[in-house]
Amino acid sequence: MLKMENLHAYYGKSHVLHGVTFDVQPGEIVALLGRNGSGRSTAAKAIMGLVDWEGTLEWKGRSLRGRKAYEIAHLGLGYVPESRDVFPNLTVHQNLLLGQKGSGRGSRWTFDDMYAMFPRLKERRNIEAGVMSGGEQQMLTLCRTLMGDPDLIIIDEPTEGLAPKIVELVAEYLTRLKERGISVLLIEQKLTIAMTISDRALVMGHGSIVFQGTPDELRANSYVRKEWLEV
Amino acid sequence: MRTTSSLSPAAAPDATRYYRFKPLNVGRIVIWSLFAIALIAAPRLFTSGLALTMLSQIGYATIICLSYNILLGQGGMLSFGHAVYTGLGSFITVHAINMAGAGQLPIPLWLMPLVGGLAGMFFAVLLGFVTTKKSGTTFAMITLGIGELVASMALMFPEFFGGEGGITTDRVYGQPFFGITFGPAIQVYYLIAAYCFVCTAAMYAFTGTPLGRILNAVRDNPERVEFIGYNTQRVRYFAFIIAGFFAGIGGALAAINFEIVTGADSVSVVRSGGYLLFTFLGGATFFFGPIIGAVLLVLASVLLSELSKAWLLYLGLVFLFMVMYAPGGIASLIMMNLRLARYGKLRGIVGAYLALGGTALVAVLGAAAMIEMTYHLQLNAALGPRLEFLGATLDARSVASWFGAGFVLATGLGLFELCRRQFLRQWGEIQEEIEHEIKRGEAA
Amino acid sequence: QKGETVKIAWLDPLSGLMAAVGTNQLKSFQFISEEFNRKNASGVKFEIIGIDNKLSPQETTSALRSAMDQGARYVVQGNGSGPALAIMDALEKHNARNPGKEVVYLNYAAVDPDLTNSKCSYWHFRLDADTSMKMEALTTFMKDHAEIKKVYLINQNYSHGHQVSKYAKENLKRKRPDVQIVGDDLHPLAQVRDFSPYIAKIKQSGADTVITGNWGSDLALLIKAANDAGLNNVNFYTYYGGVTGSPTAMGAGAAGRVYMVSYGHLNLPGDIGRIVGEYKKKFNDDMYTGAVYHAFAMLDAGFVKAKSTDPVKVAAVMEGMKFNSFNGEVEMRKTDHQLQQGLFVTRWEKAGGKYPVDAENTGYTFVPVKYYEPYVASTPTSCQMKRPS
Amino acid sequence: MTTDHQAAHALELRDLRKSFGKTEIIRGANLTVRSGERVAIIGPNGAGKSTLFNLISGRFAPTSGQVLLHGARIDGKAPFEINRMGLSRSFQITNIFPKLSVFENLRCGVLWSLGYRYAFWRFLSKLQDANERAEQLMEMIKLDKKRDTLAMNLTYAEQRALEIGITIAGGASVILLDEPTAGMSKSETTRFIHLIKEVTEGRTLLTVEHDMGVVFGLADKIAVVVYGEVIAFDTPENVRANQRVQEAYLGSVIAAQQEGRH
Amino acid sequence: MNLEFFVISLLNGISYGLLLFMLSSGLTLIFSMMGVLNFAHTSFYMLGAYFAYTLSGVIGFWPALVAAPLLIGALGALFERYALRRVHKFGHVPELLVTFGLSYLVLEVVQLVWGRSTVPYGLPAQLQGPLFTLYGTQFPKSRSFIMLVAVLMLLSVWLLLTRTRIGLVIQAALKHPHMVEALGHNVPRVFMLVFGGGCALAGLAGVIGGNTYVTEPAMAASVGSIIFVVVVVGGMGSLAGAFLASLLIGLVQTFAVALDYSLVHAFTRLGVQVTEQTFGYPVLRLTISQVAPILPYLFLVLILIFRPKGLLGTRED
Ligand SMILES: Nc1ncnc2c1ncn2[C@@H]1O[C@H](COP(=O)(O)OP(=O)(O)OP(=O)(O)O)[C@@H](O)[C@H]1O
Ligand SMILES: Nc1ncnc2c1ncn2[C@@H]1O[C@H](COP(=O)(O)OP(=O)(O)OP(=O)(O)O)[C@@H](O)[C@H]1O
Ligand SMILES: [Mg+2]
Ligand SMILES: [Mg+2]
Repeated sequence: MLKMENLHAYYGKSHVLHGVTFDVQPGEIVALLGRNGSGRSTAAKAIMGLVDWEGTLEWKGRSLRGRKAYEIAHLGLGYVPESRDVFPNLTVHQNLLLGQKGSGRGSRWTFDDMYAMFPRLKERRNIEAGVMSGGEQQMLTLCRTLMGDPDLIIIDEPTEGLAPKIVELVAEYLTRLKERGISVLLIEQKLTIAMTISDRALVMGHGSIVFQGTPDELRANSYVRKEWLEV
Repeated sequence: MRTTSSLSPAAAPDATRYYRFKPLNVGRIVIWSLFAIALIAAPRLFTSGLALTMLSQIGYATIICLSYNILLGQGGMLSFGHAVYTGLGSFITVHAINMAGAGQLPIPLWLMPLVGGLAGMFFAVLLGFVTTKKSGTTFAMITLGIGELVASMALMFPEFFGGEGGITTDRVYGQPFFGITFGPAIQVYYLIAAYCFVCTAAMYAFTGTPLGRILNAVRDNPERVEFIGYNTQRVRYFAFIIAGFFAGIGGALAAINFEIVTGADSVSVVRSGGYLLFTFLGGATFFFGPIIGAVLLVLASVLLSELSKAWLLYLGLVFLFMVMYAPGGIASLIMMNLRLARYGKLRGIVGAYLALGGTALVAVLGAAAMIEMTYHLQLNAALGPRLEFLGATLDARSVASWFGAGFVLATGLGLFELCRRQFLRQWGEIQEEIEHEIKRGEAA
Repeated sequence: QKGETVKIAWLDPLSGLMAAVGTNQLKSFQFISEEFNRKNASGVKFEIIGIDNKLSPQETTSALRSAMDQGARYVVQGNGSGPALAIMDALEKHNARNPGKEVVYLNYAAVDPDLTNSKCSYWHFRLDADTSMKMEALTTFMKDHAEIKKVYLINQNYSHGHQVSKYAKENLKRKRPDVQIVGDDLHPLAQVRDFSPYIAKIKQSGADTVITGNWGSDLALLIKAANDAGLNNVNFYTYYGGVTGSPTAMGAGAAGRVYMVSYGHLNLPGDIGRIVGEYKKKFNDDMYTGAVYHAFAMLDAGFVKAKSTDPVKVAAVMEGMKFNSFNGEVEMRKTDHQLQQGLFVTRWEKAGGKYPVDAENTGYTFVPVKYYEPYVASTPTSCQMKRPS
Repeated sequence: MTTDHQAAHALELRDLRKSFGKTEIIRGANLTVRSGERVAIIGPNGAGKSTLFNLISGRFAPTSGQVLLHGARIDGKAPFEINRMGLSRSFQITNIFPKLSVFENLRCGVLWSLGYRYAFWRFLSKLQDANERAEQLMEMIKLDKKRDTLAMNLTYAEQRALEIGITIAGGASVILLDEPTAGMSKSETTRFIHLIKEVTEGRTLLTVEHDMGVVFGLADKIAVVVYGEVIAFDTPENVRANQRVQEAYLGSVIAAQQEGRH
Repeated sequence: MNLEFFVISLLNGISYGLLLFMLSSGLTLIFSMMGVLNFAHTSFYMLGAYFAYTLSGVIGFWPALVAAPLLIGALGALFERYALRRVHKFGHVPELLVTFGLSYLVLEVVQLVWGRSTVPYGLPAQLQGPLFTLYGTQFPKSRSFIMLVAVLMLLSVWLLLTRTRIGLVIQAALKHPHMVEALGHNVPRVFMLVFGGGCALAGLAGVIGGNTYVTEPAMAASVGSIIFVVVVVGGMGSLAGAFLASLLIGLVQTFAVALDYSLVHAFTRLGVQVTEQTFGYPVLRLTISQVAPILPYLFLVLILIFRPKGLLGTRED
């Protein structure tokens, strides 16, 4: 469904991704692992058209070259950035509203689904998102992207700043997304949930993919784990 | 809070090297000496009466723009009412001079600027207390409101402001000071130059004091400042007072130079707007930027308006393009090129600059010819359709003149675009090389 | 002096609030200088150097400096007593400090009485009639109109407005003690958009007459608001009804109700009538500043009499000089350098018949209803002229 | 309580309450921290940990209740007053002076405590003590190589370090750190724990954390905040064993893992 | 003050207030959404008047009433696209200054094209004359039309703000533009539309303000600061606030004109003798009616000091 081949990405003049190749199939959770600064977030931004890139990027058979971020979003890609980027002076509800594309009709998700998922958000629906706790903001960004009804959701470090209990909850919801036929590209640093819920794990190092395989294979491969992930 | 920081222009990328350099820094001595020499020598180079009054105006405009930049560039406070402090400084000074002239006040003229400074400071203490309570847009709007209020008051209280005619004075009074009467314009110029030098030095020194630095911090992130022990309102207030003091000195010198002050003019919001525009144009992110701004301010308002009736149009255009293409002001352009020079890359790009400048000049000439013809038709039609333009005679009613000017403009623009592309490529390459060198330097 | 070129620096606004007026006057100077260059008794050639003073006294002094650099020995200025005072003050000092380089100032429209009274200057010659003279004429006119019972004063809150209000009260008290002043309003200069509150107040006061020194949009909007509110039974006595913008604003609605006091009007006979006509043809604009003509006529006569264009000599002969201008023989009073000339009271009416020239193509014009000889409007002066020794 | 006794208490919260609009976020929090103690505050998301910090540091005024710093009331005071009394905090979202260099950032942090206040008659470059102290701090947080880099050009981890540097610069005796290691990798986190331990030696430390590794590595005591109340305040071992804490916060699997690891 | 005068003044005050709202609605729209203090707003207002003057000579007033604002809107959009957008990333000061520069340009261009004096832009026949007469004072149709348009503007801007997500998109984009794009919103286009829309509102105000009052080059400057007062006093980001502030300022100013009281009166009533020699006599002498037109600025300063959010505003800056 998503195909990335020999992708190079740049911040201005600095070359960050050096030929990254991987794909994501429908209904699959793919974990993208790696150390700080290995380029995982950059890969996500490249897919969303937020950084300059060269190479091949295809989504459902269509090239993403030259498309603007909002066009890409309309093609069915959803993105949850690591910096969260909640809109601080809009209410929680308005934040969710902005996640919708068009009128939101025909979407798989409704406000009620979101509020059912995280009751905390429902309680806080009318306060400004900027004053919410760090963890609450994390929940909000996830829901906001879901409201746009994506077929693939790219989610960058979703468990950052969440209490251990909520981390479990997020893992559970990601599996549930998958059950609804939504693919997930999960960028993580902590191995814990990535290893339990993903179908496939990719490990990235210095701007290229250094390992591909199932979580079990990764678990078995102590070299990769030691060299490219830290334990 | 975010708005506050975005209200302040991008700060100097390299604002701080104070501690490293020892105070006895050769480069610094050279620069300050050059500044002093320039101040001393200027009237020898430009001798006409107009040039002299312009130089005087530049002198105090420098003080005013620098004082304004304490607010804008260093404190992130966008004020629309700086003329209130310069103007009131002027008025108090004029009244003081008149009293001194009548023998009621034993202050010699060369100390009068301090009277103006204290007056500016007094009003800053008074009005600043309410203005600096807030920052960001709220601050800007309060200053706008106060500016409008004071400007309207100026016409309502003729007793103090002298009404429409303003207040005149005679700067020649009392005993000559070492034979100096301050009658001739040249003597006044040197008085202004002396104050200009001292005030510039003082304001530069201010940037290196604890208050000056905390002011930068308040500009960048006022919230955090509260958590390192400082009261941001206090910081802004003190800075405002200091700016008011120097503004008052500038105003006083203006009054001495012209020997007349009027309310409609010297405390007006338009005047404040001028300080804002030109400080920004000169470059608010660098200490010396406002000095360039002051020079431009005087050139634009005095010279440009005499050279061409279309001066406001030119001013608007220049302004628009400057903000769009060089938002850091002229100072930032200079600094960019100094950076090139430091890495020895300036020579390589001089050719491109010349090409760029040359073609731009051609385009500007064409455009200017057309603008001048249009204005001539409107304003000087009584003198017939012919006008002199840089030595050439144009006929504003003939197709040939218009066609010629249009042709020059089009050619200029076309060539300029070509040069610009070439230049951008070269510029990019040079920047890349510099980045590399920096990286290499860091690695080493 | 024959064949000499006399440079006259014109220092008035070409930008800002008074740009329209300034532009019109600069064109008047250029136009009439051409006229005089074709035929003048002294045989000189006039050249006008126009400099924008932005209506600011400080800019005016810079402009003056520049004019002197360009060799001008005569300056003319008219808009605002602020710049006028600035010039007078600067010239007092300059002429004292730079003998041989004296400059003379002809004031063609700044009407502050102080300029020829407490602040009078030897180098200043005023060609317009000042506020007090005009009020003198206006109130003399009102004296003969018994139907005027209640007068309302509305003026701009700055020196000119204050003076109009002050002289109106003084003169009326003297000439028509029975007239009641039912209102005396001052409003800020060029800030009021909506005059209907003032109109409501005027109506409330029961006034039958309004006296105003307003000019520009302050006058236009005032009269427009009166028209809109249907304030039909009140007459307006103005100073500047004919100046750029006001005629358009008054239009048909104000016909018969607006009076103006002035030393001239658009339908004068003779030379000036022809000039006004040609000006209109050329620029599609009204030449309402007749004092421009005075300036050239006076200089020309002065050059002939002094046999020189040297400002010092010319100034000396212009004092007390009588010369012919468009409105007959006028005199530059020696004591204060205030031109003594006759004044008209005119009324806004449909153009046509004897008065065909309309203002701003409105089809209406100011028609003279009364002419006063110079002595009627003449006011005493307190000037203690300091003459150079 | 004797004064002596009180002085030993670096920080004390007494029935602290805070409402935003109608919702009460902090519902009567009580906590007593002794001088020199390192306390970690944990709790579910939205429990009110950051709010508690905001109340203590003066960013918000409490609705009711008291905050005592070394026995003196500080509730309702402005942040700068509290800071001058010896309490300093860092922020969950990096909060530094982006357009000043690393060195200037730190020097701003030390100025007040060295008594330079609003001085505009002395030169910074001549303030030996301030400059030395800033240099020291820079070494301490390992940013001496980046001395003249503008703060906004630092990497995330460096910015976090600078944030802590500014926080400790004024020499406050009580330090509050809000999720100091958020967004860092394992190795950086480990390095950071050391750093924090080092620079807060001899001071009282309160820190909010979600990373149990950090919590157990750093804290002498743990306070558990749930729904705006401190439901437990004890040693790490006891807290971990506490059934309520496990239910409310840790969750089953993780708790089991944590058990296993330690 | 009798009833008659009171009623007339009330009417005057409301109609002036609505005029102010008409002038400032576009500014509110742009300011509240984009945070841009558009100093050229009144320049667009002036352009609207001049365009309508020229257009109505060709196609008649009523078509011009539609066409001129559309043209102005297009100009505004172009300006946003090629100038404002370029400086957006540098923060609010350059944005403000670009519009500052534009205001100079527009003024000069207007003077070049249409001359420096008033143009005879008159009311169409349908709007001439009084709508009704009250106590012998006429209330002109033209002013009623302004009131009507102002109310329509309020309604349409309100619908735009509440019924569409445009406002949300822009507010969000001011903080995190990339994020908003990644959620599928074409941010640049929205900015352009809003700016163009705000300018079109200014243009519309010009079309009807121009012939009700006067069309001259100074018309932009003369309303320049007062509309900032309206927007700020109302509260940044609050349309209702701007509406309330307009009415309030309109009424205050109108009624103040009627009050010929000064501090001298007050003191005299208290039995304190005030003469020209009394200290501060120039201040004491000023009557309320004399300071009426500057009351808004006083109001502005006081509001900002005691309630920086403005009357109905929600955020401080
Ligand atoms: N805006 C930027 N400009 C320049 N370089 C950048 C920028 N953002 C990231 N980089 C660099 O690109 C590289 C990859 O960064 P990226 O954010 O993709 O890493 P990551 O794997 O997501 O790590 P993290 O755990 O920190 O999120 C890093 O070396 C980083 O320094
Ligand atoms: N100014 C405010 N207005 C309204 N609600 C607020 C405000 N500030 C905080 N809150 C609410 O208070 C609750 C506690 O927030 P706080 O940031 O203290 O949580 P936290 O314990 O730090 O959580 P996390 O671990 O997720 O950071 C949250 O639900 C938040 O939405
Ligand atoms: Mg990342
Ligand atoms: Mg928190």
